[in-house]
Amino acid sequence: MSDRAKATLEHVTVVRNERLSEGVGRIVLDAPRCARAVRPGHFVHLRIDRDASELLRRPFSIHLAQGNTVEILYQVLGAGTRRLAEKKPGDTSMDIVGPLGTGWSMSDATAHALLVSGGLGAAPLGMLAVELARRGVAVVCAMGAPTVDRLVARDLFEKHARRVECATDDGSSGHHGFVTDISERLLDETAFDVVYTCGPEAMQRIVAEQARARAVACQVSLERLMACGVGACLSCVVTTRSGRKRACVDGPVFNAEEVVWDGSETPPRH
Amino acid sequence: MSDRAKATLEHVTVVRNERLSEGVGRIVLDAPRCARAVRPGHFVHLRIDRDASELLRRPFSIHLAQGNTVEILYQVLGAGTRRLAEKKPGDTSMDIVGPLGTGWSMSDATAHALLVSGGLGAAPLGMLAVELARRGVAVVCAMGAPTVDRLVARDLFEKHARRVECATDDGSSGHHGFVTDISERLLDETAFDVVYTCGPEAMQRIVAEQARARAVACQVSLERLMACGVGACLSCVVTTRSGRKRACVDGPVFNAEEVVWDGSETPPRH
Amino acid sequence: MDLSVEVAGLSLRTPVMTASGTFASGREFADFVDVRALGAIVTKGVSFVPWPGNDSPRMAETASGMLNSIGLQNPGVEAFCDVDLRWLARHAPETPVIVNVCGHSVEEYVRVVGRLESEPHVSAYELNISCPNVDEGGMAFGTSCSGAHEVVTACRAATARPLIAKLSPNVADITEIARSVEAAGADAVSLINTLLGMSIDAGTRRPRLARVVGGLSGPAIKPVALRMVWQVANAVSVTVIGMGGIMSGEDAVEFLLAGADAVAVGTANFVDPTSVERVTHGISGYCRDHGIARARDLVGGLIT
Amino acid sequence: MDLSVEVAGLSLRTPVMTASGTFASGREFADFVDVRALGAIVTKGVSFVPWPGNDSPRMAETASGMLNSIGLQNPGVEAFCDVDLRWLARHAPETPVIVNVCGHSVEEYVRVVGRLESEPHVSAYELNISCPNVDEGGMAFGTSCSGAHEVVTACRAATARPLIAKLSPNVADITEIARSVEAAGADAVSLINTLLGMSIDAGTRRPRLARVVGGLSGPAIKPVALRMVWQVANAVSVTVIGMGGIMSGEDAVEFLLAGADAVAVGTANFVDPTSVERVTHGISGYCRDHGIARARDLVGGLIT
Ligand SMILES: Cc1cc2nc3c(=O)[nH]c(=O)nc-3n(C[C@H](O)[C@H](O)[C@H](O)COP(=O)(O)OP(=O)(O)OC[C@H]3O[C@@H](n4cnc5c(N)ncnc54)[C@H](O)[C@@H]3O)c2cc1C
Ligand SMILES: Cc1cc2nc3c(=O)[nH]c(=O)nc-3n(C[C@H](O)[C@H](O)[C@H](O)COP(=O)(O)OP(=O)(O)OC[C@H]3O[C@@H](n4cnc5c(N)ncnc54)[C@H](O)[C@@H]3O)c2cc1C
Ligand SMILES: Cc1cc2nc3c(=O)[nH]c(=O)nc-3n(C[C@H](O)[C@H](O)[C@H](O)COP(=O)(O)O)c2cc1C
Ligand SMILES: Cc1cc2nc3c(=O)[nH]c(=O)nc-3n(C[C@H](O)[C@H](O)[C@H](O)COP(=O)(O)O)c2cc1C
Ligand code: FES
Ligand code: FES
Repeated sequence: MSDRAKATLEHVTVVRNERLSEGVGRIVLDAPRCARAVRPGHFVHLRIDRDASELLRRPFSIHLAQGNTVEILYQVLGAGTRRLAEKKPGDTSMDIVGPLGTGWSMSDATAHALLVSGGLGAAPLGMLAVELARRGVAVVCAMGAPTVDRLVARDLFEKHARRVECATDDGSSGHHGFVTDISERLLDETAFDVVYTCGPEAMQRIVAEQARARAVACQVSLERLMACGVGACLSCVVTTRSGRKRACVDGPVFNAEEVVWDGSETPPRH
Repeated sequence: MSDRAKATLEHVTVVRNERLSEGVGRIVLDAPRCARAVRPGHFVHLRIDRDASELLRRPFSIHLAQGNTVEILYQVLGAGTRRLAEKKPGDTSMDIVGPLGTGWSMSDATAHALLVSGGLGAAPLGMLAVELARRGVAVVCAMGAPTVDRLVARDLFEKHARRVECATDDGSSGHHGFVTDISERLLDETAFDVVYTCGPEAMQRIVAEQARARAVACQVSLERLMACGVGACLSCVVTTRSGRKRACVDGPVFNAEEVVWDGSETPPRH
Repeated sequence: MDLSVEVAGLSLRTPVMTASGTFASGREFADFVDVRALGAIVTKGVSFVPWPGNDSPRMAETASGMLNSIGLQNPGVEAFCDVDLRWLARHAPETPVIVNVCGHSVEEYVRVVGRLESEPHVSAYELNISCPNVDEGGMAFGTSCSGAHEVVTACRAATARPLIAKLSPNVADITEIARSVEAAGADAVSLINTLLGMSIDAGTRRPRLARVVGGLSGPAIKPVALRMVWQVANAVSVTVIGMGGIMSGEDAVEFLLAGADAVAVGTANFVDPTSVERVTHGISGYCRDHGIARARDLVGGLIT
Repeated sequence: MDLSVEVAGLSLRTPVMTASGTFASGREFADFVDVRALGAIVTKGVSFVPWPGNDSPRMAETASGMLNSIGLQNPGVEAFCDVDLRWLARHAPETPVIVNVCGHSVEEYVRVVGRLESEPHVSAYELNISCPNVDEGGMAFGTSCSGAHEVVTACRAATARPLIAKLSPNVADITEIARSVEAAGADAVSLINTLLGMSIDAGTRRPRLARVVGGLSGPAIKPVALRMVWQVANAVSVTVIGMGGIMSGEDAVEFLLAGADAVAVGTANFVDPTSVERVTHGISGYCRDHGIARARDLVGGLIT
């Protein structure tokens, strides 16, 4: 996977915070040091509120970095993300630790890449699509979401990918069904060099299996409960063929082949 | 002391919140039920933040009530008052329990009343001055504060009192010294029927002694740490000649004669 | 929605009771909640003679919690019968009243129970063998199996009414104490009382409580309380009443799932005087959302 | 400003150490703090052979705190020497290293100490007899006087280096345990380890931790930690290292006033990776504001 970056503790200013659809938002933060250092697949550990009874930071993927700003796509789930959605432009109450983690690995030999996202799994794939396109890789995206409004990164993918195909659970856009139906067809149609995927773990597991069956390399980005985010607490372990690894430093991106899908490690459902 | 009122839990909207001087502010809340029921000397138990690690409400005297609104004067001391100072007009995140407590007792026989305030002790005396003036009582105010900017209720007192005299610790306005110097002189000059006082406990104690020495009735308003504010928890006891009483329901206003000044019960100094 | 539960032989309308010492005897909250709608009212601690309680300050706020060192200030059992029981008989005639009983000695517990036996409006006794705020009695009984056993045995001989032993969390193994009070004839255990804690004002270099130490309550202790309720529910067969940091219906459901037959709401009453009703509605809402017909079906329903 | 303190015979530059298990061996925080400026580094728990730790989820957030059930996952003492000690010797050659030692049996503690005796870059051992997250060893030793005494006695025979016994708060009387490890030859006690707690997800009706129970840390437990430090400092004459919910310099000062000779910062490292430095500066600032020349003059300075 790609190199880790030097992380810093950085106070951030909210530049923009907007609702994209029911329960999903995009926040743009002024965070020059992070914006400079971040690479595709990295995340930040965000402190949303200093006085709250919720003590811990919240991990969020960097969706895009431009100039001095980084952009996060977030889904409102619990107390932390609820308060995040209320932040106003100009707010200076938050700080981040980042960029953190081991991101997506990009090989110079890659000519064709398939990106498969489920819901907010599109978040860590944003910078990746931009970077792959910049490198001249032919990018194809398969996106899934509950409904058309939740295909939140579609514009970005359409800008940078050769082709974008969508699936929605309710049929409101594209294929009426699972994104894994699309990825399976795409993998059969095209000889991809690599598959990158992020989304619900059950979905990633299916995509990994589709790639494995066709001997295509596959990278997954996994979510775990994280206390420290820097590799010290061992809260976030992922079972791999070479033992328990820390999602926050050894991941969140892993080679799919490495992961033992033991299913016990998913964060709380809401 | 005057009757207790029926208390309710009421969501409030911030109408205005302004800095009066370094570390002192005035907040006006839309709270129609409280505004209707409150009488001089009552207080409200204010919930400043639902998500904070500080769980408890904060007690504040009602300084004034007009129409649907109540007004609080506050000093920024700790986490709660710091956040109170940040509330913006339109904010609907707070709620109050109130009006609470036993307020100032007003007798129809009173013709001359002396009000002695120290610092923010002026807060619970505001409504009292208005009400006494309305009843035709001749009101004289002695105000003390560290410096001129902190004589925060001066305009109000000047409007309703026959006479207002000030003392400041730094001599920036009025007498350079203690307000108790003024109250002593005023008590010697005029035959008051009653003295009402609020401020630091050491000051109230001196005022009470000055009144006692001249056989003038005196009422004090005491601060205690309060958990429930409604008489259930027994956090807020005041030692009186008839045993331990609850500042939140039996007070905060007490007949000075009743109070045993044991000094052990003052809230934290800052 | 059927919220009724059975607690130590009493039928309660709802599983939500008040936690002793946080609700007085209900009168102070009558402006905010309908005391007739409560599962049960647990009164503040009552001793035989009046107790003055501790010096002030008696309260200190802590992160997501509070310390108190009230020290069981109460006017004694006679005044309690005259004032509190009379008010309850009039304003909440149908609501079970559980009297929290305290004493400096085994004999004092028995004398309080003895005096209350003739009062028709008492449904049960909760023996407070876990108050950390008194020098004699209280927690001293509740942190040893023999002490706990002794108090319960003596009170058992004095009454046929349901006896609830209120357990202290300041022990290495709470299931030992629970088993010993069960063996002594308790019909139920309630837990947890407060954790012994302390707060210091760095500015003045003094303890924030005049008594130096006090009892910690509120959301901060909920994880400890849930753990103990789960352990105790798996260790005894008598009724378990759970408490410690319950602020919402969801919190209460967690205690039921852990094995509590009923719950009590304490510190939350100070934060929101309508808490007992809010918690009760929250349990109903949870049951409705999860297709559960009877709240008691949640009891012990934790999937492990 | 003189921040230096003496801990179990070691001279520390500052009274601020890291709490075991929350700082790894320092490397993970090297981007954020100067590990050479710490009072001491206390490493994560080290066992003789590699331990896999518990299943996930291993962490749950609670009100002003968190639960963990990591279960002392570590690669064993050999790997620890190869990787962690080597890194520390190179990057923090002057900083005292205190190795947190764990074992399933008395023999395993002794074997870990034995293996480390030949490592020059180890300054002291902290015997973890208080981890609530393992089935054998850990807290089982630390909640009985005899168990605690046995582990300390055996390790005392194996080393002349300072021995620190890390105490469990899950006991009725922590001073008993402190006295028994003092009698067994411990040079210091450190406290508190985590309180045993539990968290339940009402939505799924499952425990939030795979192991069901875990250890509670963070500001929620500070009142309990302060109380125990105060009790223990008044009960023993060996060095006391205080911890539990320290987030700021003011928190640290409270522990010093209660009688701790030094403090450790744990959960705060997760919230703010610069915490150890921030706490250290906070202590300096406090001393400056209060005209105190040496931080150690604060120790036990509580006015009661
Ligand atoms: C590496 C990584 C990248 C992520 N990127 C994004 C992103 O780009 N956009 C986005 O919306 N979400 C992302 N998540 C998930 C996000 O961290 C959670 O949705 C968020 O922490 C929920 O916080 P809350 O307070 O709203 O929820 P609560 O459920 O109240 O949080 C309680 C605790 O559980 C943790 N938690 C809850 N859900 C998750 C989860 N799914 N993953 C990890 N921890 C969780 C919280 O951090 C907190 O410690 C990412 C998670 C990881 C590990
Ligand atoms: C009846 C009554 C009326 C009051 N009226 C006013 C008023 O009109 N204007 C005003 O500025 N202040 C008033 N106070 C004091 C006010 O309640 C405190 O300043 C406030 O609670 C401080 O909260 P904090 O979070 O900023 O301070 P912190 O020190 O962080 O609070 C910690 C805890 O101590 C309590 N506390 C701290 N100082 C006091 C105090 N002086 N009295 C009572 N509790 C305290 C807090 O409520 C909280 O529980 C009144 C107090 C009482 C009892
Ligand atoms: C101010 C206060 C007074 C209390 N008084 C008593 C008491 O008299 N008898 C008793 O058994 N428990 C008493 N308790 C303990 C509570 O009943 C309850 O067990 C504890 O607070 C935990 O619940 P909570 O976190 O919901 O408050 C008191 C608690 C508080 C906060
Ligand atoms: C994630 C985590 C891992 C821990 N691991 C250990 C350990 O290996 N050995 C140990 O003695 N204590 C361990 N502890 C306990 C801490 O060292 C400390 O005693 C406790 O967390 C209280 O301090 P705090 O509130 O500052 O975190 C751990 C605590 C946490 C949160
Ligand atoms: S979150 Fe602490 S090690 Fe990964
Ligand atoms: S604050 Fe609870 S009785 Fe007064």
